[in-house]
Amino acid sequence: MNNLILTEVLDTALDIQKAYDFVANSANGAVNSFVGIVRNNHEGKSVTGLTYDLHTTLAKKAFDDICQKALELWPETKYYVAHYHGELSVGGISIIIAVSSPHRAESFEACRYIIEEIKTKAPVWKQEHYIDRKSEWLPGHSLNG
Amino acid sequence: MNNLILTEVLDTALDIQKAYDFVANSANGAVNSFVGIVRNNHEGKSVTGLTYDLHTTLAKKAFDDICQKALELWPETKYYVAHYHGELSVGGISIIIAVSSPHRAESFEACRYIIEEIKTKAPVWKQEHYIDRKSEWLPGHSLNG
Amino acid sequence: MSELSISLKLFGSFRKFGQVLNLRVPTGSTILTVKEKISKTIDGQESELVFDSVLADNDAILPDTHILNEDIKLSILPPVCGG
Amino acid sequence: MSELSISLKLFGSFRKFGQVLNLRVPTGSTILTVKEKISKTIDGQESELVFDSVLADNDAILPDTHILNEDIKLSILPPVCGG
Repeated sequence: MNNLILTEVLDTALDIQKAYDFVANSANGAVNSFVGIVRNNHEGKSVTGLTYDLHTTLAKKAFDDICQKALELWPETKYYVAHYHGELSVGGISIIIAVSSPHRAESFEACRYIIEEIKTKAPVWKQEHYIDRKSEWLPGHSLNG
Repeated sequence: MNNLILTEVLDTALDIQKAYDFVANSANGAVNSFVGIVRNNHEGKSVTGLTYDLHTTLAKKAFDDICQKALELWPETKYYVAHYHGELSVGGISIIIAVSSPHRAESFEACRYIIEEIKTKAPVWKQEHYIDRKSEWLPGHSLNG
Repeated sequence: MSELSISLKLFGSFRKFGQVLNLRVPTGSTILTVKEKISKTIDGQESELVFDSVLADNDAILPDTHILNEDIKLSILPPVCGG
Repeated sequence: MSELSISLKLFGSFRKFGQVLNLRVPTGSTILTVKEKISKTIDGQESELVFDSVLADNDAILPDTHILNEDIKLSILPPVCGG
């Protein structure tokens, strides 16, 4: 959307170095990044993997809008967001967020803001697969209002 | 010091992927990382680079102690800290901190804790080099008491 | 009474009903009416989830009061849990 | 009065005085006395900085009240600014 924000929905492995390389900037002394990983357990159940379902167009639009809003809240920041689309085994990377800023405080604050906003506003759904071969779509936050 | 903490003082380029790979763990769903970069300006002056001076033994000991304390504050977390020793040009990476945790809140909190503690407690000094070829050691936090 | 066609793309836990649901509703129906129609079409299963979901075209979420006057492609977006 | 030797490694802004400073102080001197000796040795330059600094052996910071009874290698650690 501009050279301060890059968001992607990918069905190939997410790349931490790419995230860093996009946001790194000689005027910005700090990069904070968040990586989400498929855990081997959830609420006491043994998890073997997750399927990530996204409305690709609206999810990318949501990521862009969230980053744009963050850029207004924390000027001189730069953003990379990538979300995985498809199936992942335990240990797979579902999301990478990286934020650079002149000083460290904003990088932490803006990165936290992005993940919290994505969790409640982006059209993404998770189906958990369990060791007993059962699966379940996880409950979430309604986009109503 | 144990398999939950890896700290290093390096005079070779710091590696983000290495930081991630050390802390990634199938029980931990979140990794937060912080990267410090040499900025091209500081307090209105054009900066060309920085020299990082460390008391290698005591700095590594300080990093270990800080991570150990964080591990007590946020159980089930895992830590990587690398600090550069020597000269860096603008854009160079001076520090990488990565923290993994079961859930995202602790990863942000513990990573922020580590960088704040390092800034005030680890024997590390910075000499800034300016475009007019002058240099200056930056003021800091006394380790007194 | 004239009708319009809706091609409704399904996501998340609605995927158990297929990829797409084809519906017909009276011209001038609101999104809320479409949700009632969806609920009937899937036999009242997941009825609560239908009303906790939103409908969207490819640009934006459409409010429950939005009126439909022509054939349209929509998506039903259940409560989200990304990241 | 017997004396002991201190080999003092310099860091940060003390590096302008060299890598190491060799000092002699009376046996039984405290760290505070060593700081006074350092301050004199560098002609009162950076005197405030000397007292804002700490002295450490290779294991830990030594408090100002710590007493030295034998030759020792120390480091002077000025205020820090890592990261």
